[in-house]
Amino acid sequence: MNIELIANLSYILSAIFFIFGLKMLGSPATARRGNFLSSLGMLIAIVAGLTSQGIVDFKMIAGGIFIGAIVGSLAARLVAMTSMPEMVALFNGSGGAASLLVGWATLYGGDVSSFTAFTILLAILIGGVTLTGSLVAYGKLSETINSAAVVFPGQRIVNSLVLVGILVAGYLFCIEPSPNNQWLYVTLALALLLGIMVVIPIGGADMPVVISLLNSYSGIAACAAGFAIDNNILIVAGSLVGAAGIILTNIMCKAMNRSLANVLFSGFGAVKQGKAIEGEVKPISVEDAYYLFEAASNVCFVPGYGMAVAQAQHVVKELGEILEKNGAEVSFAIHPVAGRMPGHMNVLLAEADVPYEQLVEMDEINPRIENVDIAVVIGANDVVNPSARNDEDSPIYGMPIINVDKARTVFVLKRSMASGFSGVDNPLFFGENTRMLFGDAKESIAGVVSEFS
Amino acid sequence: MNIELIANLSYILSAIFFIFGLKMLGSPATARRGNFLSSLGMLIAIVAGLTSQGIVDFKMIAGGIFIGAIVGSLAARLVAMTSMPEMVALFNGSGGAASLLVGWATLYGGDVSSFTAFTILLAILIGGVTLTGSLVAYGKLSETINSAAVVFPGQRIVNSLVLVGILVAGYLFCIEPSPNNQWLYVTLALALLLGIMVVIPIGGADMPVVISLLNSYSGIAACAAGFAIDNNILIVAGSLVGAAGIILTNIMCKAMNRSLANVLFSGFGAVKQGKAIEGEVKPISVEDAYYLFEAASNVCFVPGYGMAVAQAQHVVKELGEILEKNGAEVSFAIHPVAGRMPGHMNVLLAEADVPYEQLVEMDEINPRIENVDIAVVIGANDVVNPSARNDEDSPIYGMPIINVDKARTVFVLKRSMASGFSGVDNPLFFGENTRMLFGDAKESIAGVVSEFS
Amino acid sequence: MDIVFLTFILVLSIFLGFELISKVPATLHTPLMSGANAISGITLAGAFLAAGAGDTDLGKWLGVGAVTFATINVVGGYMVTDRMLGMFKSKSEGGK
Amino acid sequence: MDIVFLTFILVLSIFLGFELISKVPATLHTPLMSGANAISGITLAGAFLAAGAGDTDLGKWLGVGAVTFATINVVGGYMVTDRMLGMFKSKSEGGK
Ligand SMILES: NC(=O)c1ccc[n+]([C@@H]2O[C@H](COP(=O)([O-])OP(=O)(O)OC[C@H]3O[C@@H](n4cnc5c(N)ncnc54)[C@H](OP(=O)(O)O)[C@@H]3O)[C@@H](O)[C@H]2O)c1
Ligand SMILES: NC(=O)c1ccc[n+]([C@@H]2O[C@H](COP(=O)([O-])OP(=O)(O)OC[C@H]3O[C@@H](n4cnc5c(N)ncnc54)[C@H](OP(=O)(O)O)[C@@H]3O)[C@@H](O)[C@H]2O)c1
Repeated sequence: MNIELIANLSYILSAIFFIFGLKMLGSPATARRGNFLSSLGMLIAIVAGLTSQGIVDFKMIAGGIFIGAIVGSLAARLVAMTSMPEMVALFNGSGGAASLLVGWATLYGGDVSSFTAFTILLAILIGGVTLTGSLVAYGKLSETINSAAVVFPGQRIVNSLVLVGILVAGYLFCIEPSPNNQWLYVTLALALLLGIMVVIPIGGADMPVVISLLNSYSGIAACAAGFAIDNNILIVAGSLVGAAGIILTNIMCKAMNRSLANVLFSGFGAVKQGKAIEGEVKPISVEDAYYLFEAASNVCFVPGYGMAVAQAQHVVKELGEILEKNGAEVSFAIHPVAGRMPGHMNVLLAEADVPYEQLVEMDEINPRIENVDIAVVIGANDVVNPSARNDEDSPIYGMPIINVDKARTVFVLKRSMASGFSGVDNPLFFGENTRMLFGDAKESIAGVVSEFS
Repeated sequence: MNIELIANLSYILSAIFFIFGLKMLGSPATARRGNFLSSLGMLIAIVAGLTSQGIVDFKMIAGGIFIGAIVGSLAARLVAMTSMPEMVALFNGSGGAASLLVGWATLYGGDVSSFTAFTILLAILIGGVTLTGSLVAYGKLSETINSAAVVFPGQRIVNSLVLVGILVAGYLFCIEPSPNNQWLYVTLALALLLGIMVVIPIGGADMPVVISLLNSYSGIAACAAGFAIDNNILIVAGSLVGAAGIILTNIMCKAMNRSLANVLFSGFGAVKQGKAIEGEVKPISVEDAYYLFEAASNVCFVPGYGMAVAQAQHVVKELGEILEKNGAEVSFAIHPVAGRMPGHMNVLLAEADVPYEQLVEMDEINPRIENVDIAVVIGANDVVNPSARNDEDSPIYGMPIINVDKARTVFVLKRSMASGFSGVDNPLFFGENTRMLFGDAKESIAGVVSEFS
Repeated sequence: MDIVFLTFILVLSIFLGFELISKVPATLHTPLMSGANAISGITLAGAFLAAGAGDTDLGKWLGVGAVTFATINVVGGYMVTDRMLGMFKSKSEGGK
Repeated sequence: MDIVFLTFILVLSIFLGFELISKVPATLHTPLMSGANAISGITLAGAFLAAGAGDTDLGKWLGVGAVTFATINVVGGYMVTDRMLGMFKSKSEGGK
């Protein structure tokens, strides 16, 4: 009992650490220490958890931790910054697997009340959906499976059937909860299936929404578990995670001016043809681009998913420095949903050592975009698509964008005339003041850089 | 037990209401509803409290509530906005009295563990100090007693003796807690004494610091009580109050660039003579003032405690409107510690229907003070005293001020050359571009207004 | 165990308090002060127990006294805060 | 009673969570995402009970599986977050 008390007090400590950790995430200067604090909090909680009574054999646990630590750290080390979204998806998935297994295993911890059974069920359900959902998300982000939205007739019906099935099976399980109750396995299987079914109809670029949503669910699952084994820290940590997930989801939806429902159910990005726009495309050679850069006194880079694909962040940074030496004012305008993750571009540019003072947000740059001599659009497309502003019946109408088309000159670096994630054609490419610099972003920029030297 | 559960759940509800209430205090637009919500929360908590088991006779309680409600509402109705600080002091005092009595009475609720005894003691101590302390504060603010800091030789020693006495008596009480233990009364008496002793050496204008400090203490006392009778809502509400008090105290100290210790122990404002400054004083007549106002295109009012004394807020508003009609840009610059309470001036101007968009804070106005044609200092003194900026060895050196002396012209409205609360002479009055408009602020302004019509 | 829960609640609400209060603008500091002061009247909830449970007469009377003072603090505090906040008007409503 | 306390804690930490997270700037949203994700690995604390208390072998193995996956989530999540945050440099440090 006394050790029990100590464990609980250390839970309080770890809660404090989590809170401070999140607080310090409020500024890039303190964020890293914040993350460290929060990991300390986790450590404390884990140790406290280990001391909790009734643990018979530590060997196996140690084994589990060992393997997990190895795998986790290797993954974290080796992943390329550009494929961060996939990585997060995978981690999220393993989190789901964990909560599923915890729920399941708890059943073997002796017989359970039906409230506990319910929370267990919740853990299993959310866990299962998170697991398969995250895996599909991973597949789409890493493009190992078709990243387009997969929609087929009667999808709704199938999903509803699965849902009903889960409810029924879940109920039948709750009334007599035991590991031998066959309905448990039905529920489990259906949960896994549901995870797949709900994510495949969602387009690749919307995966971040899915992930953070699933993440907030796993937070909720943790809370549920906390109630089941009445454990404070699970509740606190769980609700912190839940809040984070929900807020991020909202931010993304707002930034795309789409409702969560639209993101989840509309099969957005499935139809890949938008209506064609007349007007002529003006390509530009690297050399001509160089001359214009030479003359420019105010350059603004607008990175997008393409920069991640091309891994162009380093050369971009290099070009930025050259231009600054050349007396130009250089800034990087970041759209909230540029790339495949909120803040994706910030991370990439940070990797390339771009000081975060140079990064400006959409609302900052738009008012003074007229003073920009050259807006360099690096593999961004939807987030700079003027039809979101002008064209009432464009699917992305109303999505706030960076108004590069209002800059004096616009360079668009991309490999083709292909449309972006949303599949909507982009009038920007046909604009008066637009020059298309075709080719892989990295090579194009590198070309300009070499011109300078 | 079941009713117990309901009570507890409604405590949760009331906690939510308190939280939302404070959240909505974040903007003037929602603040009023916020306050209403928080009062609802209080109502819920009270009702829930009434249902708690073991209450034998409701008649007396009803009586108490009735009387309290009458007194409270009358006081709240009748008080003049200008004497708000005194009012808050009184309410704070009665809060202290309440927690003192609660602690005391709890002793009669059957025998108590010594942890409980400790929390009881805490409640009694903090309650007692708050009670007498607030009364003294009231006296000083309403100037029914000498508002100057009262310092006498050996003060420190006396106070320390009292403190030691409290510790000893308190200990002797805790070891055998019972209403018949005489040490209780010793502790009580000493607590009341301490309240007086710690506040008299503090100058009248520093009372807000004292009040909000005492207030945060009463919050802490509530927490203690919460632990004693393990009651959640006491803890939640208590810590919210505690936080509020501490934050406000900090803000005030920062705004005066003085440490809390300095405020509490230095007897600041006791020595009322500052070193004289040479230079000539240029008085100005109401009529001449009028001509200058007539011509001014950018006027900034800087109110201070004097405006409260003169109750000049309404005429000031009137003048402001006239000037606006006259085509001048009018703003009101509010120093964080102008007056006798944080936000004191805001309340007064709000009473006079000045829209809060017109109020600017110190940091906003200072950068553009050079463009102000006339800075009208209405009964402010310390908060516009340039020696806080220039004169290293002035007692208020380092206190951020509103740099009216940098405005094109400064009108200072006051009745004499007397110094402000801090007792420091004010070089502003001798400034090149300063004109002294002597007399009661209200009359002076009224004079100017009548000139206009 | 209770003590653990209570401490947990204490810690959480302290953090929450700081987050919330630090967002209140200077304009509203006087109302904040009186509002917080009113909340501190929550001791009322405790006072009842005292007033009701008191076995001896003195205990009762002390309790009643507590109730009275606490009520003054609560009612007065909230009403005065409401009065102050009622006066804050934005330009739009300023007219009336 | 426990349920009451737990609910209280839940409510408070939900509010706290929203206050804290809504202060995180857009720049840090990816780290926030992975960081929060790592925190959700707290289920680990629960997993132990499962892994340890399991009477049957299957129960044990499930528990161990849970521990393993949770650890991946925690360790991986924190490390990757740290790696990302390590790259955020202000102008001053920018040079190195
Ligand atoms: N960030 C988030 O959190 C988030 C969340 C949900 C949804 N989304 C969605 O994701 C999209 C993000 O927009 P975005 O403008 O950043 O990206 P985008 O609209 O997907 O467009 C990316 C562009 O980069 C180009 N590209 C690809 N590889 C390239 C390379 N190697 N070199 C040069 N260009 C390359 C592609 O054109 P080519 O193929 O012709 O080269 C493509 O047009 C938005 O639709 C947004 O709604 C983002
Ligand atoms: N607000 C807070 O929360 C707070 C907290 C702690 C300390 N304080 C202290 O309080 C002081 C506030 O500074 P302050 O500049 O607002 O006030 P002040 O420095 O106290 O000066 C008030 C001035 O108003 C004049 N006055 C008084 N009655 C008047 C009337 N009827 N008509 C015209 N003028 C009149 C007085 O001069 P005459 O007598 O010549 O008329 C006096 O010089 C500061 O020292 C500050 O540190 C404030």
